[in-house]
Amino acid sequence: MDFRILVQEEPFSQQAEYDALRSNSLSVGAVVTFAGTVRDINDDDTVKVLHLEHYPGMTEKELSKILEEASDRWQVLGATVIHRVGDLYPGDEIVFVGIASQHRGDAFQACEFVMDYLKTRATFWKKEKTVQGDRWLTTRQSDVEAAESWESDP
Amino acid sequence: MDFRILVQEEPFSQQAEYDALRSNSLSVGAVVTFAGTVRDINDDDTVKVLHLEHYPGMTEKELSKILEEASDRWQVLGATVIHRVGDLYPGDEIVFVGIASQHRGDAFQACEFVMDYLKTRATFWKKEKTVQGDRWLTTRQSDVEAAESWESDP
Amino acid sequence: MATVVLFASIREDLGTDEVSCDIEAGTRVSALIEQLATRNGPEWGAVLRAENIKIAVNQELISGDVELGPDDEIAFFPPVTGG
Amino acid sequence: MATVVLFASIREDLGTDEVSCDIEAGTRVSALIEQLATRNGPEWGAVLRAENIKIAVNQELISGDVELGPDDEIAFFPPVTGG
Repeated sequence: MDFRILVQEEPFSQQAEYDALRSNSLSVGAVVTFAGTVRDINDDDTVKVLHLEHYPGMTEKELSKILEEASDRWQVLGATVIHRVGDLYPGDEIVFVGIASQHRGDAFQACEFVMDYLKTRATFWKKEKTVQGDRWLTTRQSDVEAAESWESDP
Repeated sequence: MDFRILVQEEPFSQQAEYDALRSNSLSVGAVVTFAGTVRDINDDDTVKVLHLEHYPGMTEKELSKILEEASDRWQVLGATVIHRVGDLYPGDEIVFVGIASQHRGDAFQACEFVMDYLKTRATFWKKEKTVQGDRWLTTRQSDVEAAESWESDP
Repeated sequence: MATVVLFASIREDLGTDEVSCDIEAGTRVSALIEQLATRNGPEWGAVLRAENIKIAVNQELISGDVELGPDDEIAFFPPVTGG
Repeated sequence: MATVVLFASIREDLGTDEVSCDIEAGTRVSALIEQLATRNGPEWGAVLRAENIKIAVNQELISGDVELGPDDEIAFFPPVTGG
């Protein structure tokens, strides 16, 4: 199994990441990717810039733990997480998660699990600069619930 | 909302399809893609070629119904299904499903739903040419169960 | 004229992908199969009456022994295996 | 020397991203916060004792008033909001 974890300012290439996941082995039957982008509206305020910072070192460790847990739970042939930091603008990509597996069920579940855990466990912080002013975002209750929903799963 | 449905012999471009989904609107916050590829091993036989045929006209109608149902159930800003036909080889891509939404939960659910319904409802047939001989594949019980699992959902 | 279209293993078993059929309005699917078996040979009856066969009329999946129109497109095919 | 690192709103509230701290082995987190408040001002106590604050020691999230080592890296940060 191949884990690829990157925290970077640069955009990522969907095609390159997808190709890398697909070429893990000829046993790959399914590749699921998630990409999160900056929306122009958040909680009714118009977003101008989203500033992302993280805890270098700890972030990569947390992401690695999340991928380990995903591959303990599901059949995972390859997993990639790329998270951007710095100043991002509406339409920009923030995060990429890709999972390659033999079967689609495993790929879908593992990919959603990684995103839900990343949201509540990985050490990233967002500051939103809107026309109404700047504010640090806080964890959403819906994200906490999404992450908790995996605890009761077998 | 933008539906894109293609049945074709040619490969697809992950990047082009992803970019198109992402650019549906600045309200897109999540893009989930699924790609299915030909595995080299299926039920313990070594696959040489997978021949795919379909029912032109009916296939597109069924795919369109599936996307309609997905967008009735979830918030969908853009949806793409590309299914290849003809002779495919291990490692080749068979199918692409992409969903753009405001929120990741909707994108994940809708994408998995479309794949599960496609497997049991869209008029495609696969003939596997293996070193052990040729055989038409039949619907997998696990695929039937995956599709049925959505019926009980709210 | 109604058109009967065949796919995948059904097409291979019967050696053709399409036949035309002169049927009256109100002919049922069972009668169409009877007519095809009489005209083309008993293997048509056996193949088209197989338990897991799917039937579509004018590209809509049907179940039961529905009535057909004289210009309908009737498709017979095995369970689908896309994706 | 132990290192105290601060992130996001905590960093902005306290106006620095990192301070060094001379602590003895076995010093508890509560005592470290006390020491920082005494040295740097009472706002350090208020900010670092806020209800929703997260603490990591050597890049592992902790809960409770654990004992620290003299060369530990202690991080204080608000709830995470990645993705």
